[in-house]
Amino acid sequence: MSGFDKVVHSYEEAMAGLTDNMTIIAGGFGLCGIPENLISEIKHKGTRGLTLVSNNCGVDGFGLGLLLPDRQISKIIASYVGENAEFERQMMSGELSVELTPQGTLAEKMRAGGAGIPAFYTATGVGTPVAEGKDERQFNGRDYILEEAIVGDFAIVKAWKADRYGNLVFRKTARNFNPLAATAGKITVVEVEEIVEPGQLDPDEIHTPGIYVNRLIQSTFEKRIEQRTTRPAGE
Amino acid sequence: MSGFDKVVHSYEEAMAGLTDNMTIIAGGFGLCGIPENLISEIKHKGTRGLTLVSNNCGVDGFGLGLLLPDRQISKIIASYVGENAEFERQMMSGELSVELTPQGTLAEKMRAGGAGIPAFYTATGVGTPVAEGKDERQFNGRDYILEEAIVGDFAIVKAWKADRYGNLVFRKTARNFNPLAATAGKITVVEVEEIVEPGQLDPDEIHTPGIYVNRLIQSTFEKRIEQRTTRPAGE
Amino acid sequence: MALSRDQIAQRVAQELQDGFYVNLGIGIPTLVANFIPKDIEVMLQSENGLLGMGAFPTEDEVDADLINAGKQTVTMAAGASIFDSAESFAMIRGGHVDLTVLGAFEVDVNGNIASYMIPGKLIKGMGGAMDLVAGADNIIVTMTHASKHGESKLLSNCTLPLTGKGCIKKVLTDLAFIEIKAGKFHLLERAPGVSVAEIIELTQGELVIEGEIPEMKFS
Amino acid sequence: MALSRDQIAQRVAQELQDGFYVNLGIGIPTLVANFIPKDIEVMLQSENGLLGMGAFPTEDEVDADLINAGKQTVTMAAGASIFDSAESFAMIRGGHVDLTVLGAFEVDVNGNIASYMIPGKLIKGMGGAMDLVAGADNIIVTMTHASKHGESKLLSNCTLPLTGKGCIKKVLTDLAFIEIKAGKFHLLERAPGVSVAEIIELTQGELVIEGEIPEMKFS
Repeated sequence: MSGFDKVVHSYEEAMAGLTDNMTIIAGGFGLCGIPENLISEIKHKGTRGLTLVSNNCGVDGFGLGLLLPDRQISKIIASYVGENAEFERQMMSGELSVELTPQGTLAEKMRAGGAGIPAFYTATGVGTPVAEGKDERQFNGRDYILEEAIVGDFAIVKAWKADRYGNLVFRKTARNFNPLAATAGKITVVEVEEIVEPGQLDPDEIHTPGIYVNRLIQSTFEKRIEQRTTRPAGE
Repeated sequence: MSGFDKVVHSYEEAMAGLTDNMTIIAGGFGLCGIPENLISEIKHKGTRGLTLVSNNCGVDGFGLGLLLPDRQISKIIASYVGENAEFERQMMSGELSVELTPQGTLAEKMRAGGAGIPAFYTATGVGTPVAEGKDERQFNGRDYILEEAIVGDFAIVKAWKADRYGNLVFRKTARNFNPLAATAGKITVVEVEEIVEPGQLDPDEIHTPGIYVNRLIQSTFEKRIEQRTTRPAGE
Repeated sequence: MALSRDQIAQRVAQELQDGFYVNLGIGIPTLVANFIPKDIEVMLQSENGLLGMGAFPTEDEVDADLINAGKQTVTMAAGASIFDSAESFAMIRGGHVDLTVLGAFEVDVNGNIASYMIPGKLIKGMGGAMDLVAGADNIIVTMTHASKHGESKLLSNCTLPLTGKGCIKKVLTDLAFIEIKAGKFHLLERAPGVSVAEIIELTQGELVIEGEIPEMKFS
Repeated sequence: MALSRDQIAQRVAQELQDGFYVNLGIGIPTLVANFIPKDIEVMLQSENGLLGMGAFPTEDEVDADLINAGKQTVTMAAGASIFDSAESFAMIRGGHVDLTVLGAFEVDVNGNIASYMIPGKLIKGMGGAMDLVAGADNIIVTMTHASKHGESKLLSNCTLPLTGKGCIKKVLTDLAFIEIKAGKFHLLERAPGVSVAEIIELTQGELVIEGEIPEMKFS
């Protein structure tokens, strides 16, 4: 088989090499576009002392929330948390360290990590608790703070379709942080709903080129909805 | 018509408001994906003292090279130039100021300009003439230089397809700097081969969201090839 | 009388212009979408990566892969586009969004805003709010003028941790529409039936009253 | 005898591994694509926004919208992807490319490289070369060992403006395959029929010769 074939056939293989105290960058927004099964595998492995980088931390019993009961996460870098009781308990008791990061800064830190940009300036957070301890500097008369890139030992990503070479296509708002996470892992593991042969995806429509992807696994997803909101039919 | 309809019907309208001494960011790599007709309109307008930001500067008599004979460009920020004789003459004589910028840094400067990032660090250019006068700083034991964002008074862009709202799709390597230029213009003008109605482009396949586009015009393109290189059929 | 949540949203909607790209925060700002004037079009940006948010889906249309920043299921309008979170905040931080509407706990005369944290009580995080207030030129903050206990939320100095510094110019409360400039609040409009005296009473930061203050109009 | 351009390319191709993403510069590096061993696959990255560059097109296949970084018309291989220039250099700068091959005017014992400018003579610009040398861990520089006038291009200090500082570890010339470490050149292989003495003669920077130096092998 080609050296570009990224497909693995078990979750054990997908997360091989993950050890205690590593940093994991995870795609997903709320429960949308999260790598459900890769998270379950981490729970199953029982890896501990993890630093998690993710916009949110799941809910009780689903998504990254699964890693809370066994206290596998020691630190989380996120923009919005606390959608679950166990998270709040661990945060308040100091068992879990939380580094709140503005959502746009978090996305840009991941992109920078993947793109070889060690740091960038942003106006986001100037004059707020986020600016504490960070370099401040003016450009064109406005204040900005310096934010550093994030790189993960692993990145865990959920895509819609992929070819065997790891070229990825995302679906609707399940894209969110996934393409950024994909670039920023030393080992990037992707789970998808469908794997096709190289050449079957239009090169113009690939969201993440396979060069960022190390391992690829096909699976099924529960896709739990946090806020099912509907309008009556016929309106 | 909707306030989101970006379509204009003449090149005069497309480049209205461009005046002497403005900065223009242009998409294109070599002669591939260049906004041919917008450049011709600038020649026709006779606007002078322009600062051009573009990876290259066309060739004699085509692309941005068209703006050289009447000395409309006073400064160019580019990564690779001198594919034409008139350019070299003006550069050597000092009529034309040239700021050579590494290609990746140039692309990132445009992206940063559009993304509200005033400056970023990169290892590109450390210890070279590019680093002169720039802040240097270490991250994780490696040296980096600080590069500032670029914003243009105008950005001129060539896309393949667009809907009336300015959502853009690019074709093959004619994409290059175009999506970045599109984000970094105070006024972004785009010329395309085909305009469709909103809703006809798949939202997942749009390369540049219409929020970055101010004016849109449909046209035809010569698409001159710089290095026509072929292999015999049947090989 | 104080405005209802819907009336606050309705007054904000009067600030919309045809062709505006708008980001609406969670809570009252979300309601603004229900009051977009019929004769104009606006496009709603959802910071999780959607420009051109449509109505909520019918039961049949529900798609777990299509949500808004409040994690609600939504649909896409014609001309919508999808992008990743870095691109979404490039739009926001780069100042490409025409109007941002968001809630707050406190605003002060220097345009500071506190909206994301009450130490010891509420520490869920700022989400995209810090990027939104830093990136936008045109922001309207919606909130009640005072707490349930009658404590003003329009202060001379914010007491809670800031979401952004010096970035708020317009505040719409249940009592008043207020502009912030040169370190002072300026009363622009009052809610129907609410007196200037009531507003002064519930505004802790310096409030400038110039001339006759008109009532808000709802058509 | 000194290697031909094709032989230099052929020797470089021996360094390719199955599954490598490779960026080949203009000139001799481009020729490497002609010598990829049959039993492995590599993907060629072209910094204008293409990963998975294919063969040159037939006359019928020529597409003005599909070129490589040398502005030549090309095709796409199965599994290719297209992206913008910022993404392309994110790949390069972020160290995702496995091997970069590019030409140079001079290289020195400290791993410095000069390849883009000869003051007063050639000022066409660095294109993507500065990003490539700064971003890659694994770089092979290909060039002739000395100028036509017999002046060494392997120096103790580069004399021309640098493209990158301390980033080159391997150089393949028409005479020798050389590694750079700890401020010295180390001779790894010599071209068939070229003596160590000839190489020493044409290498201005300090050159370490350890043990028997094997000839390059071409199968």
